[in-house]
Amino acid sequence: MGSSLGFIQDYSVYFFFAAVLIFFAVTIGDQGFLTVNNFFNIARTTAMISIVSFAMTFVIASGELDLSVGSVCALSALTCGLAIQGGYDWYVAASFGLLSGLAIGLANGLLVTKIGIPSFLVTLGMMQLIRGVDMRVTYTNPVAIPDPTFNSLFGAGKLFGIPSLIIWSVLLAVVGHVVLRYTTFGRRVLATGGNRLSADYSGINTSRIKLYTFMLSGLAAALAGLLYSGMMQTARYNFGEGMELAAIAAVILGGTSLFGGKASIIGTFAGALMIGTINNGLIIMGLDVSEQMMVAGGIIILAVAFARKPSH
Amino acid sequence: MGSSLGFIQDYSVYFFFAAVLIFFAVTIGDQGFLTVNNFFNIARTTAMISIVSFAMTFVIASGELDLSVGSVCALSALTCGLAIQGGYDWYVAASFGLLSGLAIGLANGLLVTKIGIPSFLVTLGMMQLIRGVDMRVTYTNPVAIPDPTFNSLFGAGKLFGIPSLIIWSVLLAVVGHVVLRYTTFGRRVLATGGNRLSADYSGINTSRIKLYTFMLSGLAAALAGLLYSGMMQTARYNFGEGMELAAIAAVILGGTSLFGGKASIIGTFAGALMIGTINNGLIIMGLDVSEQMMVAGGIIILAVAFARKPSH
Amino acid sequence: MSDEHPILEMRDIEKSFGAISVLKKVDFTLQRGEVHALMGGNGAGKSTLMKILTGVYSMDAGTIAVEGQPIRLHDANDAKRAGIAMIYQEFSLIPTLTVGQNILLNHEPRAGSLFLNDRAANRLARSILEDLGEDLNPNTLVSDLSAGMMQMVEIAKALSQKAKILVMDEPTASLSEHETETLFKIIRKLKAAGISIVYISHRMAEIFELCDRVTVMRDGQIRMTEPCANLTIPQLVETMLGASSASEFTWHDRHKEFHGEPLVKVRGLAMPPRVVDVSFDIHPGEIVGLAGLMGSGRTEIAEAIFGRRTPAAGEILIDGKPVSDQKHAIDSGIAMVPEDRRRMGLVLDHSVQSNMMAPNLDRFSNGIFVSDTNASGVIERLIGRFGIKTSSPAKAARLLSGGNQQKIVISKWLIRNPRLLILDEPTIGVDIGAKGEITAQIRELADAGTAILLISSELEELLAVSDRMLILHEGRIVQNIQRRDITSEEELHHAVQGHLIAQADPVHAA
Amino acid sequence: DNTANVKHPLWFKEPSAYLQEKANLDDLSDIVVGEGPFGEEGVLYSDITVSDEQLEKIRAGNFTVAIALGWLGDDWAQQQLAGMREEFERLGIKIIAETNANWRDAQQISDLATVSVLQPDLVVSFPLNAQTTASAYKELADAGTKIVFMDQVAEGLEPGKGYVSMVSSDNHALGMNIADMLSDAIGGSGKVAAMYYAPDFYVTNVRYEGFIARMRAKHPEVELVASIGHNGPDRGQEVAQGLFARYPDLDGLYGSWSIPAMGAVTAASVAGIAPTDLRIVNENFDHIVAANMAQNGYIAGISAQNPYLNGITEARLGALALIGEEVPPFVVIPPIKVTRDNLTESYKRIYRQDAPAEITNALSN
Ligand SMILES: Nc1ncnc2c1ncn2[C@@H]1O[C@H](COP(=O)(O)OP(=O)(O)OP(=O)(O)O)[C@@H](O)[C@H]1O
Ligand SMILES: Nc1ncnc2c1ncn2[C@@H]1O[C@H](COP(=O)(O)OP(=O)(O)OP(=O)(O)O)[C@@H](O)[C@H]1O
Ligand SMILES: [Mg+2]
Ligand SMILES: [Mg+2]
Repeated sequence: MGSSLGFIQDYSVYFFFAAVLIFFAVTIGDQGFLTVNNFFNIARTTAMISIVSFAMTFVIASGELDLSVGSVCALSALTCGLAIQGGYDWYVAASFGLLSGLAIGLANGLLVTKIGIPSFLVTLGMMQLIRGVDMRVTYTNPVAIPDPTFNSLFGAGKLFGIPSLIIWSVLLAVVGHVVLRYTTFGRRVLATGGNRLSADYSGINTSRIKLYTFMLSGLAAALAGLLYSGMMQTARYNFGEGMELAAIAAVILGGTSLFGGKASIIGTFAGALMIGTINNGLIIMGLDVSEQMMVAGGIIILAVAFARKPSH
Repeated sequence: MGSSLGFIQDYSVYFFFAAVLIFFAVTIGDQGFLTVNNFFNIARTTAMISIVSFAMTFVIASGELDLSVGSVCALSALTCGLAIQGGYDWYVAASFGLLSGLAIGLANGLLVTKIGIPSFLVTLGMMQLIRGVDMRVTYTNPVAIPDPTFNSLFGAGKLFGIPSLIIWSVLLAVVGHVVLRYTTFGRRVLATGGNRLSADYSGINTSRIKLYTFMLSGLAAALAGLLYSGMMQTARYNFGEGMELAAIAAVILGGTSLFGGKASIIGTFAGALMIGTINNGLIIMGLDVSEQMMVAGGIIILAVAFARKPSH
Repeated sequence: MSDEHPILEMRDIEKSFGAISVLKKVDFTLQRGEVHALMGGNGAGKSTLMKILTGVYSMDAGTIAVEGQPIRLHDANDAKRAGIAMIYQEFSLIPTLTVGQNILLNHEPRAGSLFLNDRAANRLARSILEDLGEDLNPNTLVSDLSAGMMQMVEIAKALSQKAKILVMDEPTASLSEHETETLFKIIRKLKAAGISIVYISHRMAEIFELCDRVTVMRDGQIRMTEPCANLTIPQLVETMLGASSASEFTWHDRHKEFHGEPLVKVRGLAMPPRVVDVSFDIHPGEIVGLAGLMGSGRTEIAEAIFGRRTPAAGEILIDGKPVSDQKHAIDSGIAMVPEDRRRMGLVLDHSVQSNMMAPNLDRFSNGIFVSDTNASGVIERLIGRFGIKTSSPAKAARLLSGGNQQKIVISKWLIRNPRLLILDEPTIGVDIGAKGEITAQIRELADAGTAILLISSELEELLAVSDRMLILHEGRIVQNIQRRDITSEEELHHAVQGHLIAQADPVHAA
Repeated sequence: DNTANVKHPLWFKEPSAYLQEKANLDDLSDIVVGEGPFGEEGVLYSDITVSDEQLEKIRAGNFTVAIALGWLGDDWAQQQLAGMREEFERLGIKIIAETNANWRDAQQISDLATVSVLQPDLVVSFPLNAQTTASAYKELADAGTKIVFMDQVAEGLEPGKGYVSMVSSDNHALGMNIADMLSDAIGGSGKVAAMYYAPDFYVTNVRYEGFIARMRAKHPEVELVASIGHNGPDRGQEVAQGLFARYPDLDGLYGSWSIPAMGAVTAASVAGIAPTDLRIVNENFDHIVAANMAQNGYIAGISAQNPYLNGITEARLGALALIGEEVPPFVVIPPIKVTRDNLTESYKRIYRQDAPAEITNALSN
């Protein structure tokens, strides 16, 4: 592969994202697509999936998968919602929610690293188990969250005119990028996923690293749950259904290898935003659901057709 | 790891399946669990997932994934249903259905091998694209299949007192097992998934092999679609939703490595039947839905806790 | 700390994997500032002993003391703290990271306690590589490197740890003479600085050139520890293998002339930047050696003939027809033993038997069904013939020693009876006994009419086997010379650097 | 035609003459608009009662029942289940299994097969799809199990023979009420859009058809400018965002179920549209839309079902059939038009308890 082509391929998600934006700008720019508000919309609705996929990037980079993010999302939302209804202050309640996610992440991580169960199965089992718990604790009823501070901070609020959901996702993208690229932890994650045995030989505690990535993923899913409930002012047991595949798709679209060792948070962010933009644009174009699905599916394939031949 | 322990771990899915059966036999044996009819039920309802996961075993063994099986399932069912309604004989219609699956498998395979798109994304995109097509062609309306021969052969019929769905799945398990274990194709699939570069140097056309596994997967998904429509005497656009994760779970439960190179069809069959048995047993026990989910999730985790530490 | 204690003492070390005992009451002592050779046939237990020292394996029994202080080694970090570093035979590199990131992995220069300083890391990496005589960009991905380059990076990685005890497990296996010399200079410098070195190698000459003492292992036991000065090569070989078989490894003229139509014609082959303009012929039954520096493009030429690379210009003809792709090459009877056994030669998680069957499935089947019984006869014969040390053909390739893995890769190709066999560094890590066996095999094949293209960085090996030599320099074949016209290894060594060998009777370039 | 300029759902069929005729009536409040699957007249739920004598007989039967739901997780399923559980308890019928197919008809077939192993006397079930699940129900019926259907009937089964009865809200009327409330909310004229559940799903199809019929018949000044599908309640917000981006001057929206309607509420508030400029009407009564309505939010009307009554009625019909009583094949629970004015009393009717403080406080502001 020539190196100039290599450049385009490495950055393919950005080029393609740009192409998608330009296409919609030309075709439906005058139908409301090209407004600040609409871009805010796109960024807001993809905030949760973005945040979950940042952490998923770490999990995948370390050579594992986390399918439990969707039900953890709901668990955290419900924990927080019930705590607020139970009279706790919103920040205490939010901490409970985050802790619940951290705990599930810890459990996933321990099962994967100590007992050695493949993460696909651990987290698939956990996905069901936690969804069962989500249903049980609320008898599938929605839990209203009557706390305006919480709802503004995690949901519909704004800061300096920018929706708080966007602030959350941009902030975490930056943090995630810095951690992955510029810290020892990030480097160890990549080494672990690149070749676990070699990383072990180099004195990296790869089990510990994997454990941390699962905890990170649990935490991010929990935060996404809080954002969902803040945005909808309600927590529901079915939050985050199907989120796992969408998040993994964003990660891989962004150029992270499903086999570990190679990752980009900014790429993931672009991947998530691109999916969000496509969904938004197709709705504005007035396509019906079946047409949306056909086109969106086709675009995903096209988008990565530009990408490099995988080394595996 | 000692080799005696290794033995148990390699066959863990069978031990665990046995444990599950014994548990249900003791607790709910007298409530209808221990009847031939109930076992027929379990095998019948898991037939489609089993068949899809046999082919998925090949795909995973070759180092790839196929997420499009669910929508291909519906596509084949609809193609066949529309053809029967259009006046074609059932076997012609069924061939159309199978061909549609084969075609999608071919497309998946070409995109993965020729253009080099990661299979996760190709088949995720395809899953959406085809589901859109499924919705579109029938306006989401069900398509009745008024052909008794077809419905008996692919659905509710029996042969020598054994439901035809069970015959299909057992037959294909045997064929799959023989192909994987005893043919050059099976060996090449395993070599490809074990180390693609080394297989390439060994003169194995790994692209061709991958292409074939995707075609196999398309074909199996199409057959599963025919079986669904035979069983329901109707075809519908939403057949096979969520099937991809269930099939992958069965494959991995059965001891196949998600990283390729190591696989067992009989293990996959046991995995699929075990999931089916758990679902069946928990309903008979009278657990409510949330409890069913919790227990089933927990059992999956437990089941593989016995399994070996993965080398990756 | 006093100087009376040796820097390292390993006592009564025992280790078994499952039921198989690999180390039996091994004692090993390393003196301060010495270069200590650790020798033994493939599977003798050398790597296992040293991996215990770096915490990769835990021992079943025994004690380890560094400078008289007993230490416990649970993981690689304990070893690092004790000042022990190792160049691993099977590499400890992360393919998805860059050269610089790999060299300083897990001891990166920091900015603050959390942040990495990649710029400092690259500077450090570059300076270590420069010491090694390599002008390699630290930002290159390791997965893009050739085996030889990876070896240099592995060496740089161990050197970067500034250890007191440095273990080198076959560091020169994929290096050519030039790199080897640079490495030796560095080893001497380290030695002068008081660093103690364990040096594992199958190359006899190196041992005598470099080492102060030698310890020989056989079947998991120590057979001898002696100063090098007291030993001769035959003595050493006999202690290692139990019998002298080094005689096979000397050249003898096969007295064959190759005229007539060549099997392979390479014309004006160009693959920039390394290969500029290469032309040569290979005749049936001829053994042609290809010599060149590391990175001179030998592998690229080999892969072009095998149909895996498309040349930018020029053509490769087999039976007068251009090679279109790998399938065509294989169908025309070309086989290739690639240079990196772990990446290109083996499915590490598969059994010895299934690895050996992989390129021969057509032979061991009726087209559809595979016959394992047919295969196991042939395979067991080869296992015996090459002395492949494995408890059974069902053992995973991953669990075999490095040299034994390499023997699998070679023997699996021999089953095919090719018309042209390309061997790219075929004897990396193979012990001297097996090397002789492989040499004999190559000659036997050639006698039966197979053409051989041998690439090796070990000039001794090239000289021992070839009928004719091609010398590659700066992208061109600068010399095409009969083996019998080369009088010394020294001469060849210079030729590879671009100084032509004076020829009595020059062969006309084809 | 005020609905001519939109792309209707894929499954959309023009309203039948019968339906259009009902849509032309001025007052729908005391009639049953919908007809049964075989064209039967609907019987009001209040006509189904169990006498003391019948109760004795039912209790003596030691009957068992399995409930096979299509999904869980909203107030509708919850209230139905509550109604059934309470009434079955009172009737002395034991619930031996509950299943949730989670919207997947293949799962439902598997659930029904498993349920059949338990040989319940009665099955109450929501068939996710009339055609696909038909054979599974037929097998149950052939084995002698009585079946009460919720909302729709599996194909090929006949009342009295294959199944006992079908209990449903009056979904045609429900859709017509939406049109009326939407029109009222925007003052009788303006631009509105409809958001519908895109897949073919009997009850929502019927509501949409009722809505369209009524729009044409009674609200010519209200123009339907867009009709757009969502393929899952949680996507409501995203769809609504797109809709508002393209039609910033909408006056009203038919928001389908409560979850997508609330998604639209969020989308509207973020887009900076004032609640007074956009009125949303939806078809599920739950706490969240009720609270929004009470707070003078976007929700202007709710065309509500009373699913608890569906549950009670289903239990009664099943029980009566088990002791051999003759029962009507199609029983209907009329919808309730909920607006801010009747919110507390509607709440009490539907949930059988007083509205929570959150709602009453907001109402008094
Ligand atoms: N993890 C393992 N499990 C089982 N057997 C092992 C394992 N590692 C090494 N062995 C066996 O131990 C023996 C010694 O291997 P070792 O790698 O120490 O040999 P070596 O002396 O380094 O040989 P070489 O010169 O070929 O590198 C071999 O027979 C090998 O098969
Ligand atoms: N100095 C280098 N820097 C980066 N990549 C290199 C370098 N040398 C070799 N490679 C890579 O290794 C592959 C094989 O190279 P080449 O054919 O030049 O090897 P060679 O002459 O056999 O030498 P070696 O002994 O290093 O294998 C090439 O594709 C190239 O990408
Ligand atoms: Mg070794
Ligand atoms: Mg080379």
